[in-house]
Amino acid sequence: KDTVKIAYIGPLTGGVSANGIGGRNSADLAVRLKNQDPNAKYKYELVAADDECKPNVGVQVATKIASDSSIIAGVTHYCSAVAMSTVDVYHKFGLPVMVWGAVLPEITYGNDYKEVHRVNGTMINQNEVAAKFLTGLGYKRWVIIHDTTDYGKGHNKYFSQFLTKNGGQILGTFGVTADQQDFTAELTKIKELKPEVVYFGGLTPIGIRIRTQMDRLGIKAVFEGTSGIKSDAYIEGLGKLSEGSLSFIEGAPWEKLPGGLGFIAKYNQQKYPDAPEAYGPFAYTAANLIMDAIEKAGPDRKKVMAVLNNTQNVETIIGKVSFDDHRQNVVPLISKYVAQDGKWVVWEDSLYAKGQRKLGQ
Amino acid sequence: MPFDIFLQYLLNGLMLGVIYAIVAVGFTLYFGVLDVIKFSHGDILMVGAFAGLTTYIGIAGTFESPWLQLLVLVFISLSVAAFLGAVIARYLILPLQKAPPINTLLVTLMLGLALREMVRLFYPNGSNPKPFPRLLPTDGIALGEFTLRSDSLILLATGIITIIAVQRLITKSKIGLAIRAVAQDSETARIMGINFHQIVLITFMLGSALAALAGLMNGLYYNEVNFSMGLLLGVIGFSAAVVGGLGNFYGAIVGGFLFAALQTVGAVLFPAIMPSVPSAYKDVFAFTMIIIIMGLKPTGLISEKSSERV
Amino acid sequence: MNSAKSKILEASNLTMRFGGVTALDSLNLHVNEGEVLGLLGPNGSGKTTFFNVITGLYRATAGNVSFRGQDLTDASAQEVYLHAITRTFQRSRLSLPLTVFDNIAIGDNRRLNTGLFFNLFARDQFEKEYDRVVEQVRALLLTFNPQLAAKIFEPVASLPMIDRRRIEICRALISEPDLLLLDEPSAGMTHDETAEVMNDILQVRSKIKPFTIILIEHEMGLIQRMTERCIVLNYGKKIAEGTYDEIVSNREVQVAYLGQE
Amino acid sequence: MKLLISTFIVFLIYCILLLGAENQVEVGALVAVAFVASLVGKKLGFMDRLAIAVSQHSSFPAIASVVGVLIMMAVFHNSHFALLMLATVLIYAIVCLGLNIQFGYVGIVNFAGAAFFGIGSYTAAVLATHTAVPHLLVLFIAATISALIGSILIYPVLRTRGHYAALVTIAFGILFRNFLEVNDTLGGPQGLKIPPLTIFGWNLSEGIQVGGIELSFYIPYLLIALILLVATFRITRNLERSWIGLSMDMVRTDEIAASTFGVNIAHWKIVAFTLGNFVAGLAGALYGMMTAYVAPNNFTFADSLILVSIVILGGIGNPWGIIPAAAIVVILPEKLQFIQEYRFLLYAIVVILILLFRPDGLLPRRIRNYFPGKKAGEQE
Amino acid sequence: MALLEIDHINTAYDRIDVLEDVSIKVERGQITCILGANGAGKSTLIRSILGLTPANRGKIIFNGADITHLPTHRIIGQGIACVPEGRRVFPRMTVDENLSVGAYLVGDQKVIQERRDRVKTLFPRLAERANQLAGTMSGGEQAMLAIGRSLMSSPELLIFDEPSLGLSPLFVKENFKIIKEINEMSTTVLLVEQNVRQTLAIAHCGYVIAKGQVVAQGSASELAENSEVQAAYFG
Ligand SMILES: Nc1ncnc2c1ncn2[C@@H]1O[C@H](COP(=O)(O)OP(=O)(O)OP(=O)(O)O)[C@@H](O)[C@H]1O
Ligand SMILES: Nc1ncnc2c1ncn2[C@@H]1O[C@H](COP(=O)(O)OP(=O)(O)OP(=O)(O)O)[C@@H](O)[C@H]1O
Ligand SMILES: CC(C)C[C@H](N)C(=O)O
Ligand SMILES: [Mg+2]
Ligand SMILES: [Mg+2]
Repeated sequence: KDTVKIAYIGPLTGGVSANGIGGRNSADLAVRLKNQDPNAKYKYELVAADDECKPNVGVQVATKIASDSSIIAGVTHYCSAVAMSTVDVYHKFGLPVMVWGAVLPEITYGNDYKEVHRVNGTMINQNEVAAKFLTGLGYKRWVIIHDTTDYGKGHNKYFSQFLTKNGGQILGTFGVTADQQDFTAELTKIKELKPEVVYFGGLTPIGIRIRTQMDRLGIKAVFEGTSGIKSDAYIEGLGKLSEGSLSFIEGAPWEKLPGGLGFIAKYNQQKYPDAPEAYGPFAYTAANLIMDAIEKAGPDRKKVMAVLNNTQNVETIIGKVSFDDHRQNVVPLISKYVAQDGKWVVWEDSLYAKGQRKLGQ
Repeated sequence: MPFDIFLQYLLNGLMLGVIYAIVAVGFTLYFGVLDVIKFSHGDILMVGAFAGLTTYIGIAGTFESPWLQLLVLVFISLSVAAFLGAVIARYLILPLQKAPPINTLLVTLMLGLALREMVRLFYPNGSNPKPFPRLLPTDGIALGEFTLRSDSLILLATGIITIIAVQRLITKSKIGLAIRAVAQDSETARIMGINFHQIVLITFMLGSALAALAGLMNGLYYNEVNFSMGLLLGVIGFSAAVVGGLGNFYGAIVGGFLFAALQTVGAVLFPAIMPSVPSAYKDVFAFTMIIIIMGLKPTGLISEKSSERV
Repeated sequence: MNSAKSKILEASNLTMRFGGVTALDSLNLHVNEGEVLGLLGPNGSGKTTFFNVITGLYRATAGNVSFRGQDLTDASAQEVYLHAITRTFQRSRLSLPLTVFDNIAIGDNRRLNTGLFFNLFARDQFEKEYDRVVEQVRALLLTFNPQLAAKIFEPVASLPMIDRRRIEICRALISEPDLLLLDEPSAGMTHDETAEVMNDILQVRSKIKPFTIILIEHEMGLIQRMTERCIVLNYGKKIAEGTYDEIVSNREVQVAYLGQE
Repeated sequence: MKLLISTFIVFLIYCILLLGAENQVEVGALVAVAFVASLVGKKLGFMDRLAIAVSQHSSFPAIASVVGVLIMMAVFHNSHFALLMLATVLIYAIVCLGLNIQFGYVGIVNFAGAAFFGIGSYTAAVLATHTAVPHLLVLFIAATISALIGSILIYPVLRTRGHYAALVTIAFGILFRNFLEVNDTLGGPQGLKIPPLTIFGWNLSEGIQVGGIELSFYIPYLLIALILLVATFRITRNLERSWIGLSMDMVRTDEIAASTFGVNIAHWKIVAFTLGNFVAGLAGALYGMMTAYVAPNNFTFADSLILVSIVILGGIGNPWGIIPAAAIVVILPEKLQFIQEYRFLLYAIVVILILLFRPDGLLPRRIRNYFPGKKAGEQE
Repeated sequence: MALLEIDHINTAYDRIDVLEDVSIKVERGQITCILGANGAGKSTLIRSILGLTPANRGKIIFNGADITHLPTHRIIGQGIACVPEGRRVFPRMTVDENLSVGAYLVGDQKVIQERRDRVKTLFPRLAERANQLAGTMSGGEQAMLAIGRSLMSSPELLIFDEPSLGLSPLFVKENFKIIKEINEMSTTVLLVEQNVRQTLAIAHCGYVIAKGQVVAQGSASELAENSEVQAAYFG
């Protein structure tokens, strides 16, 4: 068999490296499984690189990967700013890539590059559901905390839009930095505002801090997070306090799909020291889509790109994947999760949905 | 602003301030001996916190009383940090003694990076935040919107007592005298019979233990620790030490509380006064104020007494 | 010597306080054009402080200083230098990593062209000026110590104390000052060495112009030989003034300074 | 001279191998070779001999470096990544030459280097996107803006010293990045795209064909970086070897003695600070255009520290030290990509080891020699 | 046996030899002086004794023990104190604190207080300025402080490197008187001075160093007559 190289790029060092390493392991898992498949035409090799979640480093490694003609395609980027900075590079070099974690809409919609695909949904989809869902449950008064990265700011923007549309009221908006430790000043102000729901647009680390400090100050509001906190680390980091936190993520709930359960079983089999984290399944899916395309079209960037462009209704562990005219996966479904008894549980199956427990207690 | 809310802000500010101040005291200590910014201070703090956490996991179930657990945890964490401090002094600081002092900055910077990366990579699941045990009693009183829990009080008292103790140690004790002598003129200090190497080692052990204590306090207060917690705390601690006035422990306290106040004001009051400015500008506000203060008081709030003459 | 004795420097009611310490206490004194004035006094009587106030390093708490009729009370150190007043320091203040040449050349700062264009781009012209300064420094060093002249491009750090003092004096002389302030130039030197250095200074003085000197010294032999007039300070006040013979026979000076009962 | 040329050739081959090295074995072997070679070289007194040879042919290193870069450019004419790295090294070297004026000469440690670099990039982004200003001019406007914004800090920087001054620049560095992130007019956290450099209507980001050979679009950037580096290097060198350098050294080593001899402390601090920021902005603008993207995350406090590290690692005050130091700091982490998440750990350890072996930096500053080559003749 | 015996030592800074084959004996209970022109190597000799710039050949014996390669603080611990060249007071400490550092190796607080009082009677200016930062003192005041500081430990051997530098005539006299008194209270003194006349007046014996070598030695009166000394100091 010929060896074909595909690339993985994500943050392997720095503050969000847990996600990057989880994604890397997931993509690696896909490659290993493919290499065990006797029917596969090629032997695959994953070239992993670290973008540090920094745009300039991203451009550097993207150039390195894209200018290496032995690499056929890439599973790229968790951080939106990095993805934004590298799409031009991929376009210039004609390297087909599939974004596996960055959620900013502009990555796919801001250009018309045939090279750039995305398996995960954008923050638009997520927030539409998030806003409708809780206003539907009868909540009225919100406070928004978001981190000032593109992720948090984007979430704030879309959530605010959808929330006002759905009749929710925003009492206050607080931007916090991603490395902030202390939120008591903001939270005291929030306590004074007496919201019913605290919406948090940001990632696990500060999500944990904010939730803990809410408790310290005795704030008893519903904690509504985004995809950024849907991680085991969130539950582990909070213990009992995680109970009743909400999170939303694009795609079908892979825990409930047969492929998803298989994924996690095989992941555990490989004994990776770190968890796949929330976006691991997307990286896994992206790697598989790419390898399938190579199987179909051969190791040729242009041909692989053409196959990827036309991906429609492909069954994956995150549900059906179909790309629209901007090669953005049209995510049919947003999954809602609630933390219950130390686990993320799909809302519909939870005691909360059944009315046996109440949020924000 | 309602009084209860105001009290809450005050308490928040005090807690934050005392943690900053302890970090700042560590910097003050190092400025003394090395005359250089020790950029790994924050990371030692983090290592101290993780050492405490590990100890807790290790002794889980061995002791009934949380107080006893706490004692063991503090003891081990401080010892680990002190040992680490001694190793750093011996193998990184003393060998560079003859090089320009700023080179120590680079070494400690790299050391901090290495420590951070080691925890991230080798501590089990180290890149994610860890819950820190609640070992202090959490009962408290509520006064309207104001909640005062006893753990806050204990931490506040510990912090202030520690700072005063260090201050006394440095200004009143023999060892403190030796530390200052080494700082000002290491050669002459030796001529006075002071064991230079030993003093550098002791200073580093003391400073590192202090960092570990700050790390533990941080963990006990926020009930969460993570591998990058030292980064920002380090920068803020440094800022507090400098803005307060170097070489002065009261300066560290003043700087610590000032910084906490700036952040609180920046996050809440400032946007309230100027509604067009969102709270996200708080750091911009705090650091702008720092620059302005430095312009007005170039040697810190509690000015260093000038000993320079011609 | 000019017997009309026009005053070159005048201090009136000069006061300098540091917290509780009054280092200069309503001091009135003047210096005549072209003379060598000895400034004496017990340790801590304010001699160095007087230099520091004149040269703009300290701002006087009260009183005035005028130089050739111009008010220098609030002048910055840089302005004072531009009035052609230079000095040496009681504790040597040389930049140790820099060469002998560098340390002396900066003394002629007033005449060096520090324009950006000249220095960065007009290297030919710069080289000409550089050659001139090297010659000047070398000539000066040759007067003081020919061996030192050979070390002109060596860093000062490796030189013994006495050479460092010489360099400091050269730095103060190279700009051909009108008023030279010497703060204990003999400290740490043997009699011979002191005599030699003083002779060298006088030699330079005779070569360029009869500039005025204020000399702070505890070495009475030197005072006797060098000065035409002396002023004695104690606790920041003038306690005596006159020729060497006059002040050594002053009772107050004997008790407070010379230690003769 | 023979010694020099052979050293140059060996070194050049080493650089080419290192830049081209892909896998762990190659990189590991090359790093090990460098370590062993430097140890053996020290033992055999090779460095001393080299130093003597260099002092006899003082213009050799400069010419050799330029020729070396050109040769590497030719070797890697169509491998984009190697050229990108090479150009990055040169650009970092330019910024650090600027910081060196501030830090090495007048003694202001600028912990906001990345901020001024960033101001250059952002200015380039705004001007190149929204105006028709010719791009070469954009570089200089960006540099000027960087210097102008720096002048906000002049008052506190002049009043403070040592750690107090360090705090001023640290605060500015952090503030700058935070401001970019929360303020949406400049793209907020996502940053901005920068159009590629266009000179006389020629878009530099399009590949070039010369005589049928495909050349990387990074070559023009590399050439511009090289020209700017040579220019800044010359200027820094002339600056150091002039009355200005002397005045600045006096300001750094003894402000009191300096002011007593008429040195205008404030003036030289302002000149150095402004010049340094100008250079940083210039490099930032070029870097921005080359990578075509700016975002706040490129200009964190950590990045400023990296810049300061280069100056220290090279040997404070010596412009020659900056070039190898920039190469190490830029290329080493990149070449360590194969160890993925472990690369920063290893990088930190390597830098610590270098400092333990060379406590004064790679090439410590030597005493000033206004006209090298001339001294020997004059002295005797 | 002599209290301090320096036995054929060589000392160098960065490979440049400064002392060559120097041998000196300091007899118990005496004042031994070292004379020599500038840059002769007197301070270097002291640095070698104190272990600051250790000798690279030869031996230094104090009280019968070889101290050549001991670290400085251990050497001091054997009972040596020193007024270093250039005074070297701790600039950001007060006068009182400087005195305390001088008594670093003394345990008893009462003894420290007694000695502090004695120093302050010897130098009233130090009493006046007990809380002034040493760095802001005048040159002569710092000299007084450095001398006072060295008296705080009660050493067997006191080494002075040009202690009267910068002192007014009154205090120069005072200073020599103090040295003599200290010596009479059974402290051995090694004195480096430029003030030859007064030095020879109180010293028992001495050495003359020139270019890093001992060129003459003898009792004080012999030295006063010696041609080397005449040449070096009296022209
Ligand atoms: N910056 C300062 N802060 C506090 N006191 C000071 C300062 N500068 C000088 N003094 C005090 O002012 C007095 C005069 O000092 P000055 O240096 O002028 O003395 P001096 O006459 O030069 O003495 P010496 O002969 O010992 O050098 C001294 O008592 C000194 O302690
Ligand atoms: N740190 C050093 N590095 C290099 N050479 C030095 C150093 N210190 C002193 N020297 C040289 O050693 C020689 C002896 O110096 P030393 O200070 O011992 O002389 P000294 O007799 O004490 O003179 P002085 O009367 O000036 O105090 C001098 O030539 C001096 O230049
Ligand atoms: C905030 C980021 C680090 C990650 C996030 N997935 C994004 O899209 O940008
Ligand atoms: Mg004086
Ligand atoms: Mg000496």
